[in-house]
Amino acid sequence: MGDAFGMPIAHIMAAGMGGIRTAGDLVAWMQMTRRMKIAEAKRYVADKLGIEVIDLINEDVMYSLRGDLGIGVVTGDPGRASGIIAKCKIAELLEIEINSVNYFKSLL
Amino acid sequence: MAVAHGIASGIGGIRAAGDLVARMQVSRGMRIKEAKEYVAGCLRISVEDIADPVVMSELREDLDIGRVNAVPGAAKGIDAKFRIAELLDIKINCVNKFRERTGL
Amino acid sequence: MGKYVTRMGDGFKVELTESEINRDIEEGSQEAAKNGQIAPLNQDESLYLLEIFKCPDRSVGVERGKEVVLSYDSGTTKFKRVNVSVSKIQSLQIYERMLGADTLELAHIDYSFKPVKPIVVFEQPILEQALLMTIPPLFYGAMPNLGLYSQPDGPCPNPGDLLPKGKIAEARASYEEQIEHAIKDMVYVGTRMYEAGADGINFDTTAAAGDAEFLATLQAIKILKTKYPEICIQMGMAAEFVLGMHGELYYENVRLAGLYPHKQLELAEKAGVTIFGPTTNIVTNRSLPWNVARAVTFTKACTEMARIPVHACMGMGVGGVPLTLSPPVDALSRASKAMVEISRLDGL
Amino acid sequence: MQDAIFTRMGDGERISMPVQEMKEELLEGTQDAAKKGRIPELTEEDLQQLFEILAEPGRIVSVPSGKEVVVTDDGCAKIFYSGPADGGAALPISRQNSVLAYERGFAADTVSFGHEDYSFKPAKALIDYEMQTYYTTSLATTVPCFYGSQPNLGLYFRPDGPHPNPADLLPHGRIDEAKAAQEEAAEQLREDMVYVGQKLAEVGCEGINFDTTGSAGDADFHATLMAVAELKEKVPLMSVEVGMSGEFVLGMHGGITFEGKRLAGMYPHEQADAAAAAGADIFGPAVNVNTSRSVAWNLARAVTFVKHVVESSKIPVHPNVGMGVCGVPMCVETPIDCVTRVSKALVLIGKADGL
Repeated sequence: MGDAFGMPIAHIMAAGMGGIRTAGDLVAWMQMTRRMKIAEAKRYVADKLGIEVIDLINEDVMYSLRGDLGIGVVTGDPGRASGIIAKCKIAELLEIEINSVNYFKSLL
Repeated sequence: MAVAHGIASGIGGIRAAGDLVARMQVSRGMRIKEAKEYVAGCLRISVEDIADPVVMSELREDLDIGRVNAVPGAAKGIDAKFRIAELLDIKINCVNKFRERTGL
Repeated sequence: MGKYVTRMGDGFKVELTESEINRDIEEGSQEAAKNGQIAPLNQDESLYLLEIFKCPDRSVGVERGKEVVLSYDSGTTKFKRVNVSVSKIQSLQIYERMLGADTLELAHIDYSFKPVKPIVVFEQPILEQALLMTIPPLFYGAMPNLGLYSQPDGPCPNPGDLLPKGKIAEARASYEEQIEHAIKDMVYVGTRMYEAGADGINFDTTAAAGDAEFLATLQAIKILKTKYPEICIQMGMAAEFVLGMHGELYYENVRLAGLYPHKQLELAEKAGVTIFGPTTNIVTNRSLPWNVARAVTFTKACTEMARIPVHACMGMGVGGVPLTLSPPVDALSRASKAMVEISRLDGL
Repeated sequence: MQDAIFTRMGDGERISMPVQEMKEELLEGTQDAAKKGRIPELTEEDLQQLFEILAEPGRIVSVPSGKEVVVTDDGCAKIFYSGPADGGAALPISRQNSVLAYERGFAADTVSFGHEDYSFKPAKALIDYEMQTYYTTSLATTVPCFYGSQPNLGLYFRPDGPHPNPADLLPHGRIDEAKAAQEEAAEQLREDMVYVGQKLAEVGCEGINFDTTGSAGDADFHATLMAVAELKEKVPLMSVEVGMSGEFVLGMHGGITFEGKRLAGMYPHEQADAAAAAGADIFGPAVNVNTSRSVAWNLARAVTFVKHVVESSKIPVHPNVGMGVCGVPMCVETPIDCVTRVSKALVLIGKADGL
């Protein structure tokens, strides 16, 4: 709890990975689905992406990579995947099961 | 539900004078006939024109008491209610609160 | 003999002859007159109702000049329920600017005073901002919903468990305790929202849990009205008949159990209600002519004696509107027209 | 080096503290945590690093590149549309709009939302609406989307709920009745949490966050652990985060155990073991803030607890860093100088896996 500027923005600026600007969501998926601790999760994601760990938070690398892989970018780019479509691809890329993806597929 | 009732028997809110008639029920507990007559009197129109969007649209524009279309520069919220309170000679709770807070 | 398409109380289509419609109108009106000890519809009124049901048009409307003020129960939650991703303020603006609403109502998705209490601090700034950008009168609405005060949801023993065991005294004691809790919550929420600038408070679906809930609501209204003489109070009822779940509760020396709409109205006026909303329930296995005639008869008894505006409750399953999630426009617009013109409503 | 450092008290008040005094505060803070939790104090290097973080002259500080962690939240949607009690800005936008703004405007690693009253009991009454909202929101989000809620055992006691209130019974010495009331209430709470969790999992819920767990003591914590275990068995694909309400589990009941261990009196590292044993995927320790002590004292204390829990925990640890916990001052508009220092210290010294 706390106001937006003073709490989440401050934490994100100080220590956050940057979500879909970079690879924060991908590392989060590994913590959530495989209970990986931070170093292991970062290594796993970097390997899957074929990049160095330091580039996980590198906008320069991640923006184009995310665009190429179709796993969602932070800007509203026309024609690029976002939402559940991006998550379908993330599940495949990271070889994990995402509950919402499974549910969505079951409805098709 | 809301649309069907609105079409079947509603006055039409700020498209016409529905909100003004409602104000008289809300603030003075007037029955419908009395409320319409009161509003018509204040607006200097006939009771029949209360639900006429053509008449009321022009009148609302002239009085600047809010219209359904978002005309730039025209009253849209609390400013419309300030004028409505004056026009109908009633007290509107949020208008009074606004006055208190701004010291107007 | 030609047949006319109408519907049953559950919304399904049915074809009736003119004499069948007439018979149903007569029976529906008589049923209300007998139960409520009020006057049935006169011949002209019955004939007018017949004409409404004979009209071949899909949708009907009141005569020009007879339009009334519309108020809405649970206003903002209607958008949430259908999963339209707009905020409460946005939905109020849609009501105002796209649906031609005469009044507006802000509400919490869990539409009862008890769950509003802990989040009232979140509702106040929304109301304050909504008031800055809307024009029609803005209510804050919730249901008294006494059921939330009994176990397993609330603190008091559940009369539904006690009564079948013959524990009448315990059940009554529980109701009396629930009344105290409910009054406290209604006055608290009403106070906070009026202080935030609301034009009025709508007590919707009042007496759903019977006479104890009716008493709690009347007392809460009295307190609010004494505190704020200019506050507008709307009270919509849950049913045409106050269930005597307690049985021995009185307000102003009038026994609450068994009261019909015109008698409910008298007590509402005494408590300080500004706008009263009578309710007539739908009987799903009877036709709409029967149901509408019945609703109009009850409501007319109210409007004839009312000193305050009467806004009949005309949502799903009440006031002649079929009990179905998507009320057909043909049925709803006929109920609307009949109730406004024959019952001489001030609003709905 | 400067003689005095601008910092704050635990209530947010801005103060200037001499260097030596700050060092003493840091030492006292870690000693307090070590003594209470029976855990190691911070090392001299840790204390020096913590001092340097606090002494940095910039208004905000941050971790070096490569050391970033995953940031989870406790109902991010509310900071947009809700009121001041949740730090909300009362923006006229919906929950879904808020979540998307958080994902794309704030570049968050995960998002979450919950019921307006952010507890399982009121959420249960509206479960269809919550399911529907969750489903449509999860279609639009790319980052993991949590549904957050507090166990909030307090809602099950009179006058809000059906069970006798232990706070009324205990002062009268009615210990057994107070215990029985808590056991019954916890059982009802567990049922509600499992019900809500299962229903959300049915529409593909990616993660559920049990936030502010243990706020009503050991019975609250126990109900949560039991619910987590049941949910993990029934819907294993739904990730579970357990965030605590305090550094110490209050023994309101006193006799409740989980897997043979008494819950009352557990400190973060023991709470994390219990949460992991129940099946939680992420654990969120909370260390309370003492408003009459400095941020230095509070942060040293928080880092001490967090460092130890991270070392011993088998699952990722995301310390709770909201208002009034883990060194963040107890005030609605949390000062960013402190918040960013808390972030940096918990990640660099505490070695947190996320926040």
